[in-house]
Amino acid sequence: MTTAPVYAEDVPVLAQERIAQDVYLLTVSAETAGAPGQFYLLRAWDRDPLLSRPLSLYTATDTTVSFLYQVRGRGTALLSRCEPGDRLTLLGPLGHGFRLADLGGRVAIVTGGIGIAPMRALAEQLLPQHVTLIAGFRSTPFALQDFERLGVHALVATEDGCAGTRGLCTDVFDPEQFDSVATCGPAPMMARVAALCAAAHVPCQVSLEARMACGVGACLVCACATLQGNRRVCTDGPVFDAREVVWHA
Amino acid sequence: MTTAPVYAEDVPVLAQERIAQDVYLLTVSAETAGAPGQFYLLRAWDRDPLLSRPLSLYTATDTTVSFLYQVRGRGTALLSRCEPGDRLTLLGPLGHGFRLADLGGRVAIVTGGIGIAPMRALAEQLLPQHVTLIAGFRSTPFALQDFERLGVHALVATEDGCAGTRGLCTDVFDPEQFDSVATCGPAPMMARVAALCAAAHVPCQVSLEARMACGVGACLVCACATLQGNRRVCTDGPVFDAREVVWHA
Amino acid sequence: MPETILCGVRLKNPVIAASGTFGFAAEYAQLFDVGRLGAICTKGLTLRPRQGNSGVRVWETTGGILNSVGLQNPGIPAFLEQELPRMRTLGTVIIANVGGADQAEFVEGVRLLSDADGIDIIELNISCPNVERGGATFSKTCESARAVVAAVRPVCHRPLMVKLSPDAEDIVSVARACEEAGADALSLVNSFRGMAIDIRARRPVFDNVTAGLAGPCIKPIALRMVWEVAHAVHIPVVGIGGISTWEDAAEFLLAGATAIGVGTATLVKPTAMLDIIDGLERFGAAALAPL
Amino acid sequence: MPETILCGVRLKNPVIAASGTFGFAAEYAQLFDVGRLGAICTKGLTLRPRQGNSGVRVWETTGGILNSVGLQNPGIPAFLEQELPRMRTLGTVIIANVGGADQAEFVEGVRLLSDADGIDIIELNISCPNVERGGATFSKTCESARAVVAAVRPVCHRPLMVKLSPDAEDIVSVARACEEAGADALSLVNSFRGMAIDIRARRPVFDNVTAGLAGPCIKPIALRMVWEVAHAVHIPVVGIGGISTWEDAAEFLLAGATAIGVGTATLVKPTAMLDIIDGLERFGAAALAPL
Ligand SMILES: Cc1cc2nc3c(=O)[nH]c(=O)nc-3n(C[C@H](O)[C@H](O)[C@H](O)COP(=O)(O)OP(=O)(O)OC[C@H]3O[C@@H](n4cnc5c(N)ncnc54)[C@H](O)[C@@H]3O)c2cc1C
Ligand SMILES: Cc1cc2nc3c(=O)[nH]c(=O)nc-3n(C[C@H](O)[C@H](O)[C@H](O)COP(=O)(O)OP(=O)(O)OC[C@H]3O[C@@H](n4cnc5c(N)ncnc54)[C@H](O)[C@@H]3O)c2cc1C
Ligand SMILES: Cc1cc2nc3c(=O)[nH]c(=O)nc-3n(C[C@H](O)[C@H](O)[C@H](O)COP(=O)(O)O)c2cc1C
Ligand SMILES: Cc1cc2nc3c(=O)[nH]c(=O)nc-3n(C[C@H](O)[C@H](O)[C@H](O)COP(=O)(O)O)c2cc1C
Ligand code: FES
Ligand code: FES
Repeated sequence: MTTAPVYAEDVPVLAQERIAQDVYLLTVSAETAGAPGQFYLLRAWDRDPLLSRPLSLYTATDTTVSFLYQVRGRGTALLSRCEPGDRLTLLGPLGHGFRLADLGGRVAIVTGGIGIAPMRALAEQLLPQHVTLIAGFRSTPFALQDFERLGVHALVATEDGCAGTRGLCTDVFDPEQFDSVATCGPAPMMARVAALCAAAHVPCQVSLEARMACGVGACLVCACATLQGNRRVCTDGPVFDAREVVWHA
Repeated sequence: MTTAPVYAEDVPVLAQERIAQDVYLLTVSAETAGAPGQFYLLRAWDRDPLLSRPLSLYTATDTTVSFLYQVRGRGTALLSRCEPGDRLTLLGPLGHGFRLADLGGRVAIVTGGIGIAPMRALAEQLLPQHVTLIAGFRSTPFALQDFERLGVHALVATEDGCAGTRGLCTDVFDPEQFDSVATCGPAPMMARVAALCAAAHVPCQVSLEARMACGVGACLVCACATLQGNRRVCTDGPVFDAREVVWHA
Repeated sequence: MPETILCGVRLKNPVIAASGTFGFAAEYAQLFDVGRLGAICTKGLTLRPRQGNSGVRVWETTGGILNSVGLQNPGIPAFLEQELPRMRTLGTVIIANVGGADQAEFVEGVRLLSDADGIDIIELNISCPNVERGGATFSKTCESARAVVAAVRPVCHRPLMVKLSPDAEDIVSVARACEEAGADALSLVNSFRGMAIDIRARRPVFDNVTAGLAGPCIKPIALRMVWEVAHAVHIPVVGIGGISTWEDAAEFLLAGATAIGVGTATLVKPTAMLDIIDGLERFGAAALAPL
Repeated sequence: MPETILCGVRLKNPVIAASGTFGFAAEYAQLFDVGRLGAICTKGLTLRPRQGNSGVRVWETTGGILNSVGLQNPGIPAFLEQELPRMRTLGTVIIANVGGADQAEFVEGVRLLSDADGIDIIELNISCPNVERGGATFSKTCESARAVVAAVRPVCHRPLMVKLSPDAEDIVSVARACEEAGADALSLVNSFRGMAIDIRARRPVFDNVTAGLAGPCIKPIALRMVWEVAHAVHIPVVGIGGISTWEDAAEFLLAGATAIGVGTATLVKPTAMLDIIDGLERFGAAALAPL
């Protein structure tokens, strides 16, 4: 399911909450929502940096859209300074999200770090008792309550062992236990999840990242290599069938 | 008199007051002050626009410096959005201000529009009963009370006639009545004041404007033509003896 | 704003969506009425489909972006079949941008496009900085530019616009050479060859090492080149390079451009061209006359 | 950070104040300890004093500035008498930047500077975009660059660094020609010829029509040129163009520059070079080795 994108300036910020070290939950006033796995291009500045920044739909209501994001550089730092009443520019929802029809049976959602962001909206659309969130974090986990509130069971791995199992999410993920998988996180982690799923013959959907400019499929700067050649992460994805993706070393 | 300049980031804004349509009074926490006619380079933004903006010292206390400015473009618009608690970057005080020793007898301060900005600090250093402010405005005057409070007599001209005499400040300025003159305003107005003073053999100091980059005399982009060749507005000025300046048509 | 005539073709205004930043128009058609544009230029087309470059394809710089797309496109036959019919319905002028690895590919590509119905102008992209063979090397010297323009001219029955590289040895001479070889119009500039290095990974950001710089950062240089070329040739010039606002567009028109192209600004703000059209309209035709 | 050796001269670090943005150092000496810099390059000097250009001299662009100073300077004799003695006390390497309207003026200028005590390196500015005669025209072709470098070489008893224009027809060939003609080092880039138009006044902003573009906006192109030149010659290269942060500086060093020059960034932030020195120091010499 996809919704036609809208370009809107002056979108009011309703809330900005710091939910962990460098991780924020931003809520804006917008009725555009979108499907799980879709994303928006956001800008909270005038001319510098030049490009807007892609963030996945985290949750939405009829009148609001929320984003969960981590501060990584200038763009996300500027976003994190927005306060209620400030205005943002938004383009979205964009791209093709998760194919819900292919997420049947026992579903594993495997995430690394902020890769958890596109999964909240997805979990909401699935039967909670059939979903397991397998979430890896470098250190203190975040956003787990939002999943637990839905009734989703969560398995946690942390690199420093401060919560859950010490290690990576792929250490606690056993594809044999699931009928379908959705994953998002750092590229090497997704490649590993894809490989585990392929070996176990479990269908897997991956939400890829690429640097973007237009976000609508016009400029071709967000290519990812697939078995059908280079495809656009922004419009052919960001969610792809893991078997289609050509993973780089 | 000049004070050595200081470069300071994170200078706290103490107050920002809109005192007329597009005219603001900004007060920052700084102990650098300076002499009448000196100026600072200010920036309230990170990278864009690239250059800082020059503003004259309006008033100062031991711990504060105030600027009176008009919003003209992006830079001054960004400045005007600063609120108490925000931080600015300041370089100053810069340049050579008014030569007080040459402002004797009955002094006329002749200004056009925001050209009144460098004059408050000057008026303070002169004997109020000997000073006449002759201030022209396009429409509603501003900042006059700050001079009246000092006991300075003010003659006002407005182009739309909404206050004082209808016309230009040069229409109400009679150099014969004065022993020395200081002026600041749009270039054609200053040229006219300079010509009137020259004809009347009254010494006149002009505070010139030029687009600036470094503000300290290193880059030579702020040249003005003088009888001694091109000079730097930022360091040889901004205040010059009017007879030295080569006025352009 | 009066209509603009670009080598015999009427444009409803002088604002053109620049090649490579507007896909085949469908993408932006969902966001605004692209029929309001003066013209739309296709993504660079080559005879055979191209996958484009590997690795990072975009990198932000101060006031610009480096891109390394590398002429990814479905090939001219697929374009004619799958994209052109829909583009024809948009109600504006269509410019086909054509690239090639060598002269033969340029000639074959132009022949196919020229014979197709519904293409108004052919833009010969001899200035792509992101391909190993062909591309900007054709636009580097007068000799190579003259040769390729002369070669495609006989097979091109549409107005032929030649797109120049700012990395030419002497862009004014190259412009004159293209005019002499039969170009009906010139467009400039394509992106500048630039570079970025990932200092932590200790390697160039782009697999190709260099990439094309575009966006507001290049405007002052592009404007200077348009001014010089417009004063040196007798054919119309389309000014491109960093145009983001109507004031930018006005500068290029005053510099002597007949029309202007907008690339990166659309990526930053999808409706930037509509703002430019409205702004130029308000400023008025008389104020936009060349200096 | 280890010392940098630039054509035999020891620099305490690779950060050089670029010509024309640092006056004769006195201006900034009141703001920070300029002795911490690797070297200081003087404003462009000519044999005779020059008043520089009339009209507007600076114009802001996105990520950069256009300047049209036009080599305003007191002339070499006045420099030697009034500025050099004080510069010698700053405790860092002094580079004299010399311009000229013709070959004879270059030769005379270099002779005077070379004979003077206390100048460590002479930078031959054959790339100023803001003067009518001489200037960047010397740097445009191999022939003209070779001729002027060959002419000054015999009278120059100091290390001779030649500053190249990014507007050269082919900067790599010009670099090679300078090397062959006897240059000890190359510095690049000077500013790009750019332009701005005042659309309301309906005239070019600058009396000279064109002006020199510098600042962060030019960095990707300058870096590409430094990379290409550093790989093509055997003499050291000083990388200049838009360097504002230590990361920018690191990119140029990794691209093969022996040292780097900082111009516009100092105008934006007087202490930018100190931040760059500190950042490079932290990043470490090993990490700064050329790719
Ligand atoms: C479809 C999509 C959805 C995304 N959803 C989210 C989300 O919901 N929450 C979230 O926190 N982040 C999300 N991201 C990543 C987010 O867009 C980047 O973190 C952000 O653009 C970084 O911008 P910056 O200016 O802060 O950092 P920059 O200064 O631009 O870069 C900082 C770091 O981020 C990396 N980076 C920059 N741009 C991207 C990019 N487009 N993709 C991957 N890495 C990048 C750089 O390599 C660098 O290491 C998403 C990315 C995509 C493509
Ligand atoms: C020494 C000095 C002292 C000054 N003191 C004051 C002051 O106390 N209060 C005040 O309001 N203004 C003062 N100015 C003028 C002020 O610096 C400009 O209005 C400001 O830089 C405009 O910046 P902007 O980004 O808002 O406008 P821009 O977008 O840069 O330009 C808007 C308009 O301002 C003009 N302008 C831009 N820069 C300058 C400049 N440096 N000098 C003259 N005109 C310029 C442009 O031509 C344009 O018309 C002073 C200028 C100088 C040189
Ligand atoms: C992502 C991207 C892709 C481009 N692809 C092409 C292309 O295929 N053919 C072409 O002639 N120019 C191409 N260009 C160049 C633009 O058409 C334009 O000449 C250049 O970007 C300068 O304009 P701008 O500063 O407005 O972007 C491309 C530019 C960008 C940014
Ligand atoms: C205001 C100004 C004046 C300059 N004057 C000179 C000069 O006299 N001689 C010279 O070789 N380069 C001169 N330059 C060029 C700089 O030294 C430098 O090469 C150029 O600005 C690019 O570096 P940047 O982007 O760090 O500024 C000048 C640059 C500016 C901005
Ligand atoms: S970001 Fe432009 S095509 Fe994907
Ligand atoms: S602004 Fe640099 S010398 Fe005046």
